[in-house]
Amino acid sequence: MDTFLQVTAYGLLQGGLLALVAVGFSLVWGIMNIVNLSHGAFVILGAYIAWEIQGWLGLDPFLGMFISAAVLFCVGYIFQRFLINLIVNGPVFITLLLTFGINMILIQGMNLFFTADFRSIQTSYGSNSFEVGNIRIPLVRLLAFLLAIVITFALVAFVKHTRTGISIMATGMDRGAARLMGIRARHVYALTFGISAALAGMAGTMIATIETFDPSKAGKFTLMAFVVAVLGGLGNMYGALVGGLLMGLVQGWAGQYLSGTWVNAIAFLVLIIVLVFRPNGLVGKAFYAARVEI
Amino acid sequence: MSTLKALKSVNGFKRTLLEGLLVLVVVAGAIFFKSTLPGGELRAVSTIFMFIALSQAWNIIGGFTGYASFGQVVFFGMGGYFTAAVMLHLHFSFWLALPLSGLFGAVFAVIIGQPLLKLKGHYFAIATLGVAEGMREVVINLPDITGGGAGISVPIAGTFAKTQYLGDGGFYLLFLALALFALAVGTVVSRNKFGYGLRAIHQNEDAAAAVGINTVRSKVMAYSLSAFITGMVGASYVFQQVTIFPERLFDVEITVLMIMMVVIGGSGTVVGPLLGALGLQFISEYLREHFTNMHTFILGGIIILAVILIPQGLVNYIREGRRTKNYSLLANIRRYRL
Amino acid sequence: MLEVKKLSAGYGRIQVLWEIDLAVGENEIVALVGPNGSGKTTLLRAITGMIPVKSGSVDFLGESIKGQSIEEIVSRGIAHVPEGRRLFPGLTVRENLILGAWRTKETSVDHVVDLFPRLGERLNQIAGSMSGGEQQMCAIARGLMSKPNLIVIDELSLGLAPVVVDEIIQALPSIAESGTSILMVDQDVDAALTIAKNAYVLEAGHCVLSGKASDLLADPRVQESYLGVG
Amino acid sequence: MSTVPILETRGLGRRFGALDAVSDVSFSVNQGEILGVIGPNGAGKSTFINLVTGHIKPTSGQVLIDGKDMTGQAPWNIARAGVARTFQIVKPFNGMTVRQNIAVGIMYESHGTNRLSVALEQAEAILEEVGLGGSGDRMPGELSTADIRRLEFAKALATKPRLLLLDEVMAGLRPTEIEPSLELIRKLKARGTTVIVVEHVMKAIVAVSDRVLVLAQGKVLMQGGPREVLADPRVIEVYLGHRYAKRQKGNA
Repeated sequence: MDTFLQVTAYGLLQGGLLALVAVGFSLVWGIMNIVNLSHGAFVILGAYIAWEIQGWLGLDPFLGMFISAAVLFCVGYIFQRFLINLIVNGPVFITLLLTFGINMILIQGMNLFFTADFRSIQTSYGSNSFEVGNIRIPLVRLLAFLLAIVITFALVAFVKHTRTGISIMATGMDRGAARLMGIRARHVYALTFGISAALAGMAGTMIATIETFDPSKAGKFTLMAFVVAVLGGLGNMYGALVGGLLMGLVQGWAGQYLSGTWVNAIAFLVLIIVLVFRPNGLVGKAFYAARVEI
Repeated sequence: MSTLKALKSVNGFKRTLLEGLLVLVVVAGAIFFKSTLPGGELRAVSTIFMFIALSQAWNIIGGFTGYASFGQVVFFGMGGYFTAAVMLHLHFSFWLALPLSGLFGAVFAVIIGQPLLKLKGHYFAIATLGVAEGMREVVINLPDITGGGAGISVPIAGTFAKTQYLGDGGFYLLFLALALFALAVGTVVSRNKFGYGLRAIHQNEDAAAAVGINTVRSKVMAYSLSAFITGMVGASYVFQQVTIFPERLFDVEITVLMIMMVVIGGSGTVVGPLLGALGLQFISEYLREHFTNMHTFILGGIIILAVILIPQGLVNYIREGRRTKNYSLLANIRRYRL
Repeated sequence: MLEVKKLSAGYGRIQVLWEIDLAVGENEIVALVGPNGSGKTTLLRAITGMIPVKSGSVDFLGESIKGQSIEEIVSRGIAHVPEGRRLFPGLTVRENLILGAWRTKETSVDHVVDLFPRLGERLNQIAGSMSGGEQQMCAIARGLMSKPNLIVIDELSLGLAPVVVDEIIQALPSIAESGTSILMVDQDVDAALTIAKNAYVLEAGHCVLSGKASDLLADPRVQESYLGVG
Repeated sequence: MSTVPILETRGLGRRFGALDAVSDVSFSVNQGEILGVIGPNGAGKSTFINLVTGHIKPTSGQVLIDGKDMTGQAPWNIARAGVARTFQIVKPFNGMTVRQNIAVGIMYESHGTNRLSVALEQAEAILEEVGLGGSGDRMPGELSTADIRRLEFAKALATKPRLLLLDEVMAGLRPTEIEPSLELIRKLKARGTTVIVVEHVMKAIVAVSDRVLVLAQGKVLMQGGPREVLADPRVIEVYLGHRYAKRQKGNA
């Protein structure tokens, strides 16, 4: 029973991290109908920026995270405004190819700039943990988990209660109508992508404090974001959080009770089943189902 | 260009004859080059042939039918592992394993195609990608059959080897044959009833169904035909590489390369993917040689530029330009712009 | 206020409108009628920049707005209630209204609730869950939120019960008097021609009749263009 | 002439959420008849066609073709049973020439040729028939509104239908452009083809229909001969508004 609880706790904590990785990806997909294959590269880039900030300024990653997010916001905004906006109305494989091209440039760029060595962000409290009953909880993972929850709720609050947020939602639901209100769709799209990149940067910083990273891991995070976003469903603002926690639990349990890496195979099986039978995700109904684009 | 014009001016039988001659000349040239090229270059050209075949295969489902199969590499990987497994465990000859691998891929495509081809757009792309990633994990977790993550080796010499290793020259011819086969399939499809049905489905499934096209069956057939070719190419690649690993054989980048070649060359045409495969492989090799470090960086840049400037692909761009007498790139960018 | 001269437009290379002339003055209601496919919606779309204008001119408040983006045109004071209402279905009525005032940053919804009291009871309801008539009111109210100089309304009464149509139609004159001119397209020819000052009849992308609405109401050619009998 | 109607619907209905787009539509068409279907926007005309051709599955009722129950069949099976249709929002196969657009239908017709070259030759006659002769090499995107409607018509004819459903093929056309289409419908009738003409404008319908079915708010408002239907005040009311109808009555 203790093992089960321990595995469950670990799964949930890991799930928070997954949610953090996926939340921006899900936002971009939901609002703009763009599957951003460079999302994982943004995560890794965020990790590098936080790592550099710690190296130069000695700033704690939990503070460096915000600088990382700010930098990535600008990068994301520029990419969307000047590149992706040029093909948003194209067929699927055009948007996929473009974001894959961006992915290639980012990854190779990071390889050249930071080399392909493994890195991680060391902190004085990095290996701290505490116990609840018989369950051991690593501090950094808990912080990352809490951050994921805070960010999700902050994002929901932003989207629901600010003018800018509502304009993002509206553009996601009906771009043509939003433009008729005078909302500048190009700017809103760029803003959305910037936010997504910023969230990826925060996720990257968290990951850097927990595990090692290098540019080749980008693909893994993109895939994770996929699975989590689909599981949670694009229709729900809390989708990434729910999907992430679910995924974390499944990974935790399967990792404990199944041999080898069957857990990954199962994750993809679940992904396909959800796509075929519940294309709107496991939770909630479609929010952007009636998408109209002009 | 002048040959193209010549082809235009004659029709029907004469056109077929001219094309046949052109193919003969190219084949003769390719076989002639085989004896003059050094080993390294033979391998490089073999890779070009391989991608010609792969891009033609993707073009059937992605270009003609309009379904962005982002997990096409699954058929490459499964065909390859099928060949490796039957050659190693059952001592099949490669020549028997080759068509069977194609069939294996085709049957798998029929099975997954039934549910997946109901999905549209991104959902289909993501689901197929999920299948590819998932199958890689399955292969890793069946070490008794596939060797798992440690890889698997095909017997190429000794008593268990029914087929001796083909050598650089042999694989050159094998991939040439596959490329020609794929081009032939692509050409036939582009000109027959089935291919026109696929194009109609691409444009509008409701309208296609309204003229009597069984859209479900046509899509599944296109998918499995495309998988058949991809599976055979995967089988040949495995035999050429001898030892293979799941990461390489299910590498998403192989899918992306196929798509890039088709999209940049001109999807839905036969010449487009051919040009795309030739061009992109040449550029890629050139970059690898002269800008070793910057190779992927520059390639990424080329993809971005190509997708933004000529999203409809080179061949379609030229065709449209000839029709409308308008080659403006600016007008071209406007097409998908927000 | 709005002056359209010899406007031609269409989708891609397909031309739908041929040399349309149209004018809307201050505090005026102008109706645009004609059968399906005659180009009414296309004309409205061309005016607000949703589709490009091929030739001709579109002037608003004395300045040319031809070739400008939707956002620019809207910010000059034209509101467009599009075909099919196009509310933001997942947002509340209040959020929809506030977005209508994106340009002016107005957050008070009082002046439109006065016009459509029924909306006042439903401010916190999700727009997509309301009845068709309420949605149409919400769409018009959303257009009026920014107190535009001109509001163009497409298919005002499509799919609505006659009682609801009456309710909406009755609100229009007071809107026009308060300084927002109206250019409307409607199925209900009678209703449109009764409240409008001037009207234009489109047929196959050409303007076949125009003039005082009251004159057109009596003109048998209007009925003919719909029914084909005179 | 068989006594079994070529198409019959019994209590056909479709509900979208809380909305009854079409409800309880029962009628039949006999071989060689031309049936007009009219109604204002939103009356459910297009949904009705989609229900017959299998593009939308009905939530109630039956569709019988030649007396055989075809309810809920896939659209291609309906098409192979000899039913062709056009779409109100035209759906040309872009990326193919006009001639190739027609050839697709010819090849997929059950008794049609499987050879592209033959189909392309046969396409010419159909193009001539609808007035697109000489436009065979053009792309759909280059056609005028009128021509694109003709292409839609021709695509349906390519499948050699026994029953043809025309969904607003004359919308947006000028009177001079409508006349040839009417002529073609009469010609089809003479050949024994059954035609259901769905239109918003009645002008077209009156001239060709043997019988007219009026839909309003998803239900059958009335059916009868074209003159009879046009004179009915209920029809004028649903089209031009209740006040207009009242005034007409007052004037008369």
